[in-house]
Amino acid sequence: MMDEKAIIAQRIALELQDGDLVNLGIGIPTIVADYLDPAKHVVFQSENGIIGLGPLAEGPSDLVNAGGVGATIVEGGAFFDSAMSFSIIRGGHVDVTVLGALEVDSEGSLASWIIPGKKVPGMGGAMDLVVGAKKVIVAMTHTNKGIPKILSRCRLPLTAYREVNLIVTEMAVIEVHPDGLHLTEVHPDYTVEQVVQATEAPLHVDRVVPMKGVAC
Amino acid sequence: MMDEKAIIAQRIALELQDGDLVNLGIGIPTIVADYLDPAKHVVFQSENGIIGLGPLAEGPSDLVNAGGVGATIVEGGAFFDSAMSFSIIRGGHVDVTVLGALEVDSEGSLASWIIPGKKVPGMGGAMDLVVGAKKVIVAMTHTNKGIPKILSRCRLPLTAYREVNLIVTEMAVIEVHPDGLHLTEVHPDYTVEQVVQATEAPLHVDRVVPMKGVAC
Amino acid sequence: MKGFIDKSRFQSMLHDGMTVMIGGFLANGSPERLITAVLETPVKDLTVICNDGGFEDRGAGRLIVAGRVKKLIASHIGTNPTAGRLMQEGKMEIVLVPQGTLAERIRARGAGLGGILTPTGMNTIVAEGKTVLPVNGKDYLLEEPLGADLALIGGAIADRYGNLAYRGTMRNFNPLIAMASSIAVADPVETVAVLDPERIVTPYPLVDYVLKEENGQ
Amino acid sequence: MKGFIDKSRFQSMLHDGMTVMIGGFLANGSPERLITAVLETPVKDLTVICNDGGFEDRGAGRLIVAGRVKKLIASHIGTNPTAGRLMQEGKMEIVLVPQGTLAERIRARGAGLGGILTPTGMNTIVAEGKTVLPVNGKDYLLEEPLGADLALIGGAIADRYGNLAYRGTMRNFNPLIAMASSIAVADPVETVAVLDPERIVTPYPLVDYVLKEENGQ
Repeated sequence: MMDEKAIIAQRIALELQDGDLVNLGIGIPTIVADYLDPAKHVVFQSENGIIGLGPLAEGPSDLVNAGGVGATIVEGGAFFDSAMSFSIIRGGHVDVTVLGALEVDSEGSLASWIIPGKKVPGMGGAMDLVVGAKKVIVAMTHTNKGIPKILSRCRLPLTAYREVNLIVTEMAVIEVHPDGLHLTEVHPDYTVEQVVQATEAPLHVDRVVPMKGVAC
Repeated sequence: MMDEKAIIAQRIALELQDGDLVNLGIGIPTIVADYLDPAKHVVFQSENGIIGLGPLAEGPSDLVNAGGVGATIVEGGAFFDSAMSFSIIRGGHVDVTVLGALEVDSEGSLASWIIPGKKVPGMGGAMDLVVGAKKVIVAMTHTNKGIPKILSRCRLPLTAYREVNLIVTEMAVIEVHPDGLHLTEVHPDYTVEQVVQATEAPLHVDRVVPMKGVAC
Repeated sequence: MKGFIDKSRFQSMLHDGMTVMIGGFLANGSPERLITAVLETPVKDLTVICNDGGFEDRGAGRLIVAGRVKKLIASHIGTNPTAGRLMQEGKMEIVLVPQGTLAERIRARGAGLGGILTPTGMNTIVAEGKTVLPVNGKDYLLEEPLGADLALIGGAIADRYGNLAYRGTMRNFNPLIAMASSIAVADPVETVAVLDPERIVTPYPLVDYVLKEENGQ
Repeated sequence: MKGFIDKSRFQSMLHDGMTVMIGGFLANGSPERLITAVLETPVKDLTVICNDGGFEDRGAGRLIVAGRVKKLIASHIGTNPTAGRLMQEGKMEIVLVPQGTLAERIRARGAGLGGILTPTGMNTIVAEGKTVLPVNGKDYLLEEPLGADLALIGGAIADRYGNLAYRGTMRNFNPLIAMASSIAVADPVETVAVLDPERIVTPYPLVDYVLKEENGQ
């Protein structure tokens, strides 16, 4: 059986379209690239200054990904500075950004960068990415050890207000619409009822299908 | 005898210091480069995207100066886009800009880009250059066929308010100070009285010397 | 990059009244083949955003002379006497923008900014009707972003992915307009196999179409 | 460019309480030799502006661990646990800025702008205390320029004029800080005779000093 991260990454890979310019965040989002249909020509942007980010590199490198890990550039790729990188991001030139979150809510707001008094890693490029990318996909486990992370309203300080389009967890795929969250796919290991139980936010459940791309 | 343009250009060339980054406008300012002491290492910036502008080139060219005329780049020079070019200009990285004007006034304001209802060439890069450069030198004939161009207050729409540091004409060198204009040098062909007569703005004349660099 | 296209495909993107950004500085780095292609169609009432009015026979100036431009946004029109005449006769609207402000306004659109604060134009007629904001005791003009339906990019060296570098001073406004328009079309002066990643100025995901070389049409 | 200098000349430019911008992204493209040179002096109470807190043994993080930083302005400190601890203990002030906003604020200073309007951070605690301006019906945050006394530039390929290009992803914030500081010092990873004019990112009039190669000291 696939682990949670693999389920999430594999499902998100289906969302990426031929020709898309995509920014993948640290953690689960990074492994989305591993599940991509090789027939699709997807280009990866990395906020530290690359279009055409390739596979990880072994050993020390002058070229790192946004996690600081040695990486490569594919043919046709380009390097640029951070102002250009965020012009590309903020200017709406990135088709899809995939990133993790601590909380997401009914309105499509998300929290991901600070737990006041406890952990303050900082927002890095996440605030710009979610505001700028055409499509924002949150990749995260459905709950934090049983405690729901998909809420009616985020409790932690926001990364951005009303910017998330899709939430993909190991249990489900949830679309964000103006009228709230729509549960559209459920992983075969779970029932709709289990997903609703694990979700604090109300879910529209009128058109649920099994999670796409999952080998049963 | 030197013509008016040559007198002005030759005198301004003395103002440029070793290591200066300099932008020369169209017209008289362009020929300042011809009078530069070869021992001085002055670097020319051109707002169409060069640092290290060299002499004019013969025949068609992929490289032009800000007047659209074929030019060259010197060793060590660089090309960049218009946003970078004006970042350099507006950001205070240009040491000296030399440009023409229709009018300059007692406060150091200048007018150079529009004669309403008559001629409207546009400001091009002049407004940014005079606001951004550390030192602004106006190069122009002292009068327009006898009509003063150095005024108490500009009458034409301004290019910038209080940005000019030095005015060099075929008759004189005039410094702009908070208390007004100071006549500091007079060309040997003219008297202080003639300069005062040809100038509408009041001039402080307490420390006038012959124009520097002029062979008598 | 959606693909290399021929002239007729480009012409199908044109429509009356659209806003077009055109690269080049006094016709250096202008997309001459694309301008010719526009002139072969009957398209009119264009709003053109360009550094300058070009010349009557080169650059964006050709569209002005042909009467296709309803409104011109530029920093300078002194090299195109027809532009001045059309303005005086009320046949073409001209908005003059300081060159550095024009560059930043176009960049702002491409970068997703709501505007920039510049000292340029303060206390001049350029400031009329605009918001003035003090920052750290100095006044600045708020200048808003400027975008277009279509960008016509010249002066480029294109590779087969559609990446663009530029040659000499032909870079000027070309990389800026590429990012500020709904559709960006490049008219390269040269094509190569693959550009050095360190040399690319406009990465190919920011380019929509590249006009084929003459012999490729 | 005023010249190629040795370490001691660089150290003479340092003083307590100064504001220092440091290039690099998670220590990729960080000016490690300059950071070591700072650590060899007793300079303290620095305000450091950097993309991130680096690592405890690499990049700007070394200055943090050594207790030299009074205030850190960065987008992320998650890779340097000491930074978080010093903040919790009240020993170091940290101002977190979204990465794209940080880049634009530094660029704004270098470009002589009074600020930029960005949608990033709207309706978050980043917006607290800041001016919100509507442009064309959308709200933006006014973000002010950010400058420094000194810029420490890494990741550069320098030529003998002092022109800088950068290698791979080591470009990041380096070209931005070069323009936003009173004094810009480069710590190149490589030196060449003369760089291609099309490849230069930071032209030499924007660079004040270049640290000599080890064998040149």
